[in-house]
Amino acid sequence: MSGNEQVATEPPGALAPPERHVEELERVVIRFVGDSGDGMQLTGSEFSRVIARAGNAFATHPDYPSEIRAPTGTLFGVSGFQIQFAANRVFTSGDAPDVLVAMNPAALKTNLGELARGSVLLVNSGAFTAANLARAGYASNPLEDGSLDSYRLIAVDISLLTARALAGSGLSKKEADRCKNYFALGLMLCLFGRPIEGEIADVAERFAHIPRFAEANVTALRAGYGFAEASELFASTFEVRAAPPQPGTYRSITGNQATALGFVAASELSATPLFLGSYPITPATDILHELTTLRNFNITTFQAEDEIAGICSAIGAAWGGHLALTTTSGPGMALKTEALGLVTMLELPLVIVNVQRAGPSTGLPTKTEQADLLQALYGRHGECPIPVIAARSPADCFDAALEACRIAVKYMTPVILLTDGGIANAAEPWRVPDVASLPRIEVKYRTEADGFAPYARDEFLARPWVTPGTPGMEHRIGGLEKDFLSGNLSHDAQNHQRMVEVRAAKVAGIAAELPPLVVDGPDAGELLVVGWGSTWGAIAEARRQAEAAGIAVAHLHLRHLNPLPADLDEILARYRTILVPELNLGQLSRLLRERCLREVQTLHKVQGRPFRVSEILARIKAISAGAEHE
Amino acid sequence: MSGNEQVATEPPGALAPPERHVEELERVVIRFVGDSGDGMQLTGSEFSRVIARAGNAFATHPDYPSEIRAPTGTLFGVSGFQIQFAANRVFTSGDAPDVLVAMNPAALKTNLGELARGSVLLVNSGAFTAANLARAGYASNPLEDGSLDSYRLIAVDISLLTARALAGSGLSKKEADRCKNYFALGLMLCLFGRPIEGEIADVAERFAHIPRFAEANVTALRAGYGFAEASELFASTFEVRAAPPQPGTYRSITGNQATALGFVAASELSATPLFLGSYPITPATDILHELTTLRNFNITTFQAEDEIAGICSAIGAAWGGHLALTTTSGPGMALKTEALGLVTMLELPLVIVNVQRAGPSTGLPTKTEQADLLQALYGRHGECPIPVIAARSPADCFDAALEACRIAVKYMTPVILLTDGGIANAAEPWRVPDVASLPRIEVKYRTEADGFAPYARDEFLARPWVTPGTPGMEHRIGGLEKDFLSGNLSHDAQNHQRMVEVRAAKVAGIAAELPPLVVDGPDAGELLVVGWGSTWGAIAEARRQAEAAGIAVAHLHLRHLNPLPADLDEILARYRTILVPELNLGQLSRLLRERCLREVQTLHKVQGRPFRVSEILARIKAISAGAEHE
Amino acid sequence: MNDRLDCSKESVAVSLTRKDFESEQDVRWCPGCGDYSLLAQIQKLLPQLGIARENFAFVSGIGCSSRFPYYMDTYGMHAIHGRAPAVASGLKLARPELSVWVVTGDGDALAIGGNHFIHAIRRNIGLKIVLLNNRIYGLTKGQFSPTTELGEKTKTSPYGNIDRPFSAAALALGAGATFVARVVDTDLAQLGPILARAAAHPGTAFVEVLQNCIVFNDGAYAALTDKKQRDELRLVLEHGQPLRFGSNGERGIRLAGLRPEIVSVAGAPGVPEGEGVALSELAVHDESDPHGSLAFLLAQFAAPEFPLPLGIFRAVAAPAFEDMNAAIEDTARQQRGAGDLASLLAGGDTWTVA
Amino acid sequence: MNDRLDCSKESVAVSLTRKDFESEQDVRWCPGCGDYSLLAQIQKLLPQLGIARENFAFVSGIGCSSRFPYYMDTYGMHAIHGRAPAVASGLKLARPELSVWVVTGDGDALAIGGNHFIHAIRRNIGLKIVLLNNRIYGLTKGQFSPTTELGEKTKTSPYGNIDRPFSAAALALGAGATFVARVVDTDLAQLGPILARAAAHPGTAFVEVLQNCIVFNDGAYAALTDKKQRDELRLVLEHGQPLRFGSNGERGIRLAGLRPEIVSVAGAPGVPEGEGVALSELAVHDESDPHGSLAFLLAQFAAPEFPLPLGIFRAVAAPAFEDMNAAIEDTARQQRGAGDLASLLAGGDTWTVA
Ligand SMILES: Cc1ncc(C[n+]2csc(CCOP(=O)(O)OP(=O)(O)O)c2C)c(N)n1
Ligand SMILES: Cc1ncc(C[n+]2csc(CCOP(=O)(O)OP(=O)(O)O)c2C)c(N)n1
Ligand code: SF4
Ligand code: SF4
Ligand SMILES: [Mg+2]
Ligand SMILES: [Mg+2]
Repeated sequence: MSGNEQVATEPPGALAPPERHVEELERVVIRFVGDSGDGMQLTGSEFSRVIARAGNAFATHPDYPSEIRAPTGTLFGVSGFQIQFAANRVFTSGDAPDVLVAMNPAALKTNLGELARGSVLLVNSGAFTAANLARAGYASNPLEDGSLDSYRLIAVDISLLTARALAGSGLSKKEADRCKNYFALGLMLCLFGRPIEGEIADVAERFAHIPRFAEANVTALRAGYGFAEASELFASTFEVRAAPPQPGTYRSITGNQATALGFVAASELSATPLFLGSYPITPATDILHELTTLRNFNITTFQAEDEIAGICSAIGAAWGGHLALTTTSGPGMALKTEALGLVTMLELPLVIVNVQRAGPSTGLPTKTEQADLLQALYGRHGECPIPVIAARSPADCFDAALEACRIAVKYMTPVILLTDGGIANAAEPWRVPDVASLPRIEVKYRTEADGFAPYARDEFLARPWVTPGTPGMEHRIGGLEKDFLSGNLSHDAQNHQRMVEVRAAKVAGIAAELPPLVVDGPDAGELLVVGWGSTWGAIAEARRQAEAAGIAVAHLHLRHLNPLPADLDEILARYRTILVPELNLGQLSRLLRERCLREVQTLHKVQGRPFRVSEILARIKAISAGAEHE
Repeated sequence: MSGNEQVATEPPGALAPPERHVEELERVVIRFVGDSGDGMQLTGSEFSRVIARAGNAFATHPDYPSEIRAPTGTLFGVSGFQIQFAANRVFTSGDAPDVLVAMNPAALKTNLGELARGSVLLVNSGAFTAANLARAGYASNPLEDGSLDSYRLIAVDISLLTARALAGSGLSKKEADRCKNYFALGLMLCLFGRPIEGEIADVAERFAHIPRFAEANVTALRAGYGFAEASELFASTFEVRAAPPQPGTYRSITGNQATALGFVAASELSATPLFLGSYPITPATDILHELTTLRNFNITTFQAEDEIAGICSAIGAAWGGHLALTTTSGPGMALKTEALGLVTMLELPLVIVNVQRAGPSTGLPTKTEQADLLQALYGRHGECPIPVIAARSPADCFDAALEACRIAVKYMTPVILLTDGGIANAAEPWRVPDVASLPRIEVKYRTEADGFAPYARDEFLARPWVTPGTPGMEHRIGGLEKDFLSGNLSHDAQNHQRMVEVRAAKVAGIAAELPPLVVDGPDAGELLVVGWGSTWGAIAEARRQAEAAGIAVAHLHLRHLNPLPADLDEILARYRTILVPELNLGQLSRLLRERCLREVQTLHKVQGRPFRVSEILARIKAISAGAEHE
Repeated sequence: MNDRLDCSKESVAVSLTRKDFESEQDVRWCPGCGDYSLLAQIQKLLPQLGIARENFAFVSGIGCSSRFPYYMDTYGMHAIHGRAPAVASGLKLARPELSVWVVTGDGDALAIGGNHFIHAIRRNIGLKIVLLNNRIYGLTKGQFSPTTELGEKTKTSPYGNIDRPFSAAALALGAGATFVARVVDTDLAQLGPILARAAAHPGTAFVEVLQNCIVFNDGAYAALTDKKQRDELRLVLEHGQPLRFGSNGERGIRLAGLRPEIVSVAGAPGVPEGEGVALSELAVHDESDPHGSLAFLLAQFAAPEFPLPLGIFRAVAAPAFEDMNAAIEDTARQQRGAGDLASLLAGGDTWTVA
Repeated sequence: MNDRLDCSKESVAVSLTRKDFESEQDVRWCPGCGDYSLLAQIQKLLPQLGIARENFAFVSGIGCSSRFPYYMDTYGMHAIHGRAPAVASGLKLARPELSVWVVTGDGDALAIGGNHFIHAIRRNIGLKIVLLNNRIYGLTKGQFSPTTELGEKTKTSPYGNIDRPFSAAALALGAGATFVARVVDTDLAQLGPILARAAAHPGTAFVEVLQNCIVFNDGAYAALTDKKQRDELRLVLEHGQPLRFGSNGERGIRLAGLRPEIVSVAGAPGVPEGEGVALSELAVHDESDPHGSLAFLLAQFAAPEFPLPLGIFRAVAAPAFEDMNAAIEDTARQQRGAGDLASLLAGGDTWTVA
């Protein structure tokens, strides 16, 4: 495939090279971009599915506007979906795309900047009308003015070809036009040499309730595929071999789905009913959607009037013996902090999920960030210790949710689980675990009245869980300071000190049972990259690439942010330089500085976007180069 | 005055020593304790007034139950008032009392533990009835069972003597009994050799609206004084010389009063109307009370439906060009955090006062603590920097309020002002400042439309203050991320990073203009005690006492907690040991560790009470002893 | 501990007494506070309900009134300011078999907690909400509340209150309340029976108790409790009965269209012969009026124009939220089968690697 | 910039046009969203009010509807979810001369913001609150809201909604509203005049706009806007006029006591001779009913039993909060004299050291 190819509605002529060949690639990044109405999210996930079925590893990242349906053709109405796939383990959805599929001028304009020269640019030329060009602010048509010369441009009038393919289908012009994303999908499947049969079956199923759309979409898909093949549209097609991963059943899963499933599993594994009190907020709402649908399980979901009622209802349910949750994002988290104080005093189990988004205030609601870490640790009045854990990838949300529940019920404590918009909506393959292999979560309600004291503690400093309805143990709890044993309110000075200390000790004590930290890479040396949460993929990949480039670098990723693991100091001490990449201004960095009293380098990014691997890699290289120069 | 004196209703006999003499003291701590209904707060403040008038320095500390009117005679219904006075500068209300005035058995029981052996114990023996003893849980009468032998006990049947003095006054028995606090006051004035004329005039004035009470209280006061004198009740009386302080007009002021006056002054000095949006909460409510009464100034107070509306209404008023405030305490602070994010985005001036109380949750609402520091710094989602300052003493609240307003309007930013229950209700003498000497606060609303951009910044990175109603500059602001100049909403990735950074830089930049830190004591050496907020008095006094005992120790007290002053690192580096006493589990300690990457020793106390000087002194001595042993 | 264990479900109907509901904690309200009366009435009522002691839960917010749960020897939670209805809603959804009570104040329920109050009522969730309305913030020592009357001087309205008060009953009706009652703290004749009706009501039952705060708002209801005046000032509501008041029922409410007017009742003692209107012309109280407009009208009545209505304004049947919630689970199971974790995890689109 | 400066107070009455109120920002609602209609009507109304452009302030919370201020070339604040009435209250108190508007949604005003909504109304502070009620959370993509009807399937009620909806009008009335109106987004004949009335009302004016969300709740009001059906389904309120509906006004509302019933109007087209009741028997709409009970009754009307009332439910005069607030300052100055800082600082009990 060479230079600049211009293809209109007919099979390519002179410009097409005489022979097609197959380029084999280790990994590929594709970005689908178009108008919000162009169905790019659907195209992207359908494509992922095909990829997944073939046994490739992948990671995806959707990027859509905060407007529900922005006016057609505008720059702010552009919706995107990026996927990286490879033979084996894929850590991120990729930095810059290798292939950009742009469905209109606005999409081209907003995304071209990230496309490396020489990459494949597939464009729906039919959308490059005067009106659309104007809306996108193009003075001249980039398909014609030579400004795209340095890309491998393939311009196809997808609009027209789709319309032609559907002529006679009985669909209105507008309806037919909506099928063009399947035409584009067809093109891409051809480009990557994937069969379309599975996808055809899927489309048929997905649109089963509206048969004429099912049919039309299948037609468009076939037309796209057929057109690409017949026209020899692509000078070369690509192949990304699949190296089968660990045997098992796989599915694609987003972070929000995995979080929801983790909670269902926790409920089943502890034989404890689940209660979710929540108020919708982007990007956390999908967890509520998911669990609301699963009411055939032992689950109650309650859409409260606000976030305060969300957490308070969950506290009521926790008191009533349910495995209680509340899910939210930044602004909602702010509203829950008073109740977090209450539940810390009550010492009832509760999991609070904060799917972080870009702040402060309303910020950039659909964009990602990791800037709520210090809030999770310190965002309450008084000494109010709460365990904090974070998930590192979409699939990891499942394990993180289980871990949060485990700590909550074992220690009778609220637990904050941090995920973020980046992993919440991104998807990756997940090996479906065998239920029998999942660890049970032990829940014991106390029913024995003899010797009962509401605030007597076990060896983990947890108090007993006694639910209303249990005979013989009626007692009162509340947010005022309470007596060390009876839980009755106490104004005693020494008692207050003792209670403040025991609450702190209980949470600090969790560190004692955490498994040893695992470092990827050399276990001592020049550089340790420490991360938490969703930066995992980018750091892991950067480390891999650095290693491949001959730079020894280690990577430590923290699940537990409060308490920090006991062996942390010792591990950090083994490296000369500590680098902490974060999607904030350096919050974990502060914790590490405070904890270990040593310099750490921060790499921060606050752009509403995940790290690119290259950004981390560049810093690793710079540090490594600097070290050599010393 | 010797041993154990038992005095009933008659002048003392055999046990009284033959001669009275005057003991001269440098400083004295008196604690008045009694039932909530016994009027101890009033007695205490009246006594302070007499002390003040004589030119003594003093500091007071009230300590009352959270119940409004607890049942008579119960342990939890005990109300106390402590005063320390001295010739010159008094830093705290004192550790253990030298004189304890106990009006009933419950008061004796709850306070005796803090009285050093050999101290004076003045007791109203008339209240030691069987019923009251039982309510206080005394098996036998401590006045009779010898358990008080090691104190200088003076038992006076104040109840009976007051009743006798008021026989024929026409007051009911109950009414007459309420005057016994004035009888006690009379006793104390005699003990300390103070004239009662001024007080008599005051009582007359205070009760002017109920003349029969005015008269009765004066009678009781005289009776108490006369009884003590005539009966030669006290073997010796005490004298605490007054060393006149700086010339000027003085008044007694509590922290909440000073805070309120500081804001009125800021409003007058900036010629900007004041707006307070608030919701009542202990111990902050008095600021609202105070300002509500002062509506003859250019002040609007708005008692909102909750804390969220309190701050949001203040945001609205700030937008409208008012010098806007919201006042609250811990739980209310928690509720304001979402709106703090908004106002950080809006970049409007706003002062948020958190009168800290013991937490977490409802905690101990009437008790003090300093555990909201990290919340003030980090308690918001996203990167949301807000300047934080703290007041160190009741009178200092005035200056701190002025400083908060100055920063808010200069930098167009919210500012958090931390005080606490300890200083909010405590009183000390305050030299009334000359209004002309107070610094003006410059407020400029922009009215010039030419070249206007809502988020253009001046050299301090502050944006212009344009209030609705100004022609030609209509624009929109909000909580979504905004364009660097126009303030219109912007989803641009780089713009977000730039805005996050500029907001951080603006707040960090305040450090540049802070005056050099002042260290009390040696400017380098073994030990520096670093404090913030209300611990100032106890640390300063401990330092003074250490110095007197030959231990060189320095004291640095921080007004600015965010940003920390620029010269902090350099100062800390000059001392081998840093000790940070805090009424929390070590929050400033964390900030210092993180900032300076060095060990600091923490001395923490979380008992709902201020530090005792002795607690800090002991630690200073231990450190000094340890250093010698090294 | 042993006598406590007596109170198991089986033995409850016979064995419980008022004493069983008194906790060991000293009651810490001011002597003479109206809250004592409610406490006594509730402690008297509960043993009569045939519910095991452990199945009662009292939830409160913050305020003098909100100390209530401490004094009940039942399960209790003294939560945070204004949030009791939300906590209680979670508990009730989790454990619908419990008898869940919310005890709150005018500040707690109507100031900071206004939103949860109206939403609990809107949903008609099975909570008994008892609001001790002393028209003042007691615990924080005397600021005006959302029910303080216009012009009242309080610590935060030294020049007279300018915040128009809510009618708690009107607000509840506006939110769709299915049970609304109002009663004076010391009126034992009404208090007990109304609480009993509230306890039996499915869905949210709201009872406003006019409670005297002797410290910060003493005498707010003095006229209503004063035997000499009260009959002229209060209108006792009885379902199916004409709206009459006065010591001899000599006055009543007639509706001209929707506008109420006070009339004399012909033939009643003290009404001159030939004067007054026939009893049959008076409006008749109807708790079950489907649109609640009579209740709403009555909820607007206030001195000095009208006597203050006391009793049950409204009591209508509507599905309780917790029952509808339980039904969802059935629907879900019908539609999707009982939940099975293994197939859920393997759900969606899977592929297998051998 | 120059033509902007034209809009000073003096020139306003003559010079402002609709265009002057259009901001430079692209409107980002979905094509066909009902919000556009309100925007157009407001932009049309404001130039007619004789108020300088700079004296308008629009405050909103979060939601599709809450994007409103961005599109108005007035002062505007897009605040946080649910809190617009509180922000606006502060602004109005600080600057009573401004015309302050709150634009909100059913989620923003009635879910998270319910408390501020009822308290603004209770105080009767001079805000114009316009609620775009699409019975759904639009911005978060389709969860049920506090006005979603029972049984509706949404993203968070896949088995049918079990939360009973508020009647926004009833809630406002319960909170003591002095001005309550309801109008359909596309009904330009009603929308403009009602907004004008709201703008002129002293105190809180509440206007509920039934707004179609074409993406997540399309057709929620289809029947009401459908020319063929709407006359049967809506009841247009006109002060002083009998409550009639139907395409020929052939049906009406009669009150039997307080219970409403639908009757045919004798003599109206389509009503058979000798059938129906006399026009004079119909209830007559009265915006100014002091107790608001007719308004409350109408606020309960809902399909299918009754036609949906549209128009002004209530409009009564009551002192505006900001005016009472201003009066406090006078009282305080009368009682204490104008504030003087020096004597304030030296106030209380002072002593002098020479
Ligand atoms: C978040 C929060 N804000 C404020 C307070 C302070 N506060 C406690 S009780 C109360 C008012 C109580 O009034 P009400 O509910 O009428 O109770 P009452 O004391 O009159 O019975 C207030 C403002 C608090 N505890 N928490
Ligand atoms: C504190 C907080 N909670 C939740 C959200 C998420 N959120 C934004 S708008 C909205 C609902 C909006 O519904 P409505 O007011 O009806 O507006 P519409 O979009 O329907 O016009 C929610 C839940 C938020 N932005 N902030
Ligand atoms: S302050 Fe009032 S409400 Fe509170 S306990 Fe005392 S009397 Fe009761
Ligand atoms: S989602 Fe609905 S309410 Fe929101 S802009 Fe689109 S049509 Fe309007
Ligand atoms: Mg009250
Ligand atoms: Mg809506």
